[in-house]
Amino acid sequence: MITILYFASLRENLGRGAEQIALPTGTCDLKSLRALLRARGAAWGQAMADGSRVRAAVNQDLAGDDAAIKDGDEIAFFPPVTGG
Amino acid sequence: MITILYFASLRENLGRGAEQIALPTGTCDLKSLRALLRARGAAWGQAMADGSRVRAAVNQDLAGDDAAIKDGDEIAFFPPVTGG
Amino acid sequence: MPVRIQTEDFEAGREIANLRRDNAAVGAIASFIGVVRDLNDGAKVAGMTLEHYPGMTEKSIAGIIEQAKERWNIHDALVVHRVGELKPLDQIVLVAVTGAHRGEAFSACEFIMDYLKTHAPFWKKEQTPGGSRWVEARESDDVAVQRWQSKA
Amino acid sequence: MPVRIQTEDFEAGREIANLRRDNAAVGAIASFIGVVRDLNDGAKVAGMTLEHYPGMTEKSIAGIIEQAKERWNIHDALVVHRVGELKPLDQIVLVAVTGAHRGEAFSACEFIMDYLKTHAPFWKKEQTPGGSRWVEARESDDVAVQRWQSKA
Repeated sequence: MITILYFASLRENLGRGAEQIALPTGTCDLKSLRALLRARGAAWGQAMADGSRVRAAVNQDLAGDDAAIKDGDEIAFFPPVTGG
Repeated sequence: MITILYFASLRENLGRGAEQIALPTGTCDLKSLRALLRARGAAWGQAMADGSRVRAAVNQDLAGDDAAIKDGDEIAFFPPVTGG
Repeated sequence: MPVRIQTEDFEAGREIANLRRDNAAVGAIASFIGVVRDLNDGAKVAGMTLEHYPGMTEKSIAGIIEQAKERWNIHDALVVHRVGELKPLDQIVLVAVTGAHRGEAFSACEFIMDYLKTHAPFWKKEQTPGGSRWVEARESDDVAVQRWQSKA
Repeated sequence: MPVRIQTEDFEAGREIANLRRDNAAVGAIASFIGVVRDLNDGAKVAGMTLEHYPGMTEKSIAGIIEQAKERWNIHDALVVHRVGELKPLDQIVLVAVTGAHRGEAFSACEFIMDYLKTHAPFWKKEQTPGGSRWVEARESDDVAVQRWQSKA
């Protein structure tokens, strides 16, 4: 199982702040996780599109498409940050 | 009459913080005032030497050698500033 | 602890005094306070909600402070950032940096603020007369942070 | 009054709060505090005396603030500078600048400090184990101020 968190506008658009899913293959990378979520259709398709501005973090570090994901990881998706 | 003020190490070296003098010619410039004071000799010679790092202000504005001086003006001499 | 995320307000004077307390090697303290304005992108702002990613936010800012310490000769740095409901005039963030000399304290303080704006996971949602809206990231913030990447 | 020369200490938090009070157009406050260190140019410093040129000091700093306001889009600026007897850990100077955005507030604050260091008539005399000495002006301060002259 991995934990996925969603923040800010993404949380609102997707209607959830967190979920746990089982990785179909045990391990994968961020790109394939995005594809998995995109396949849910509707709001997911747009949010997880390859060209979207959505950022991702793996275990609380910013991560790119090729970041590896394994069982037990905490993945987060969120829009560009606007604090300060 | 003009008022001349001396600050910091200059005040200590010259043994005075202020004086009033009459301009011999009514008006002059900073360069000739320096020459007048330099002629007093001893500490004055060094403090008012042409190459000295002593700064000057005329009526509370930093001023160069060619600044005009007239009766009633407030002239100040002081070392490079070290506040803040 | 150099990073605090909290809903409560802060007192900049007290935070700065604590940061430098009893360290007579500190000659310079540069600091920055960010405040909620009542106008943003042309709309009146009645208030805002600040959301963050607990855990990652603290880790991210601690990492930014570490980078600043590697880059400049500074003594210490503090970041206090508020989350939750805020209204115009409320303080949002404090960044304070102590050091021996002012140039390095200023640079480190601005660096931390520029990276916080672009890398620390916070999101603002503004309440305006036209309804609530998520604040868009600014290109000017990306430009500000890129300055530091082109310098040695 | 944006310039105060005083023997008394100041509270940075209160000064900053007063400077921005009730102005909801202020989004950024950059500030700087200079502090007496116990070591300078290799000698232990037990205390110092700060002398100034009453009248010219205020006029000079007010002129520096005006230059900063012409150069950057800032709302307001405050300089509080102490004179008289000071000891290590004592605050010397506060510069605070308010504006809509942080970049301009940071630049104006550092500009004011750099010009104050090189143009405002203050002189420091330090008490060290070897006796009293007038502090020498630093070349690094001249370099710092020249940066601003080469920028557009």
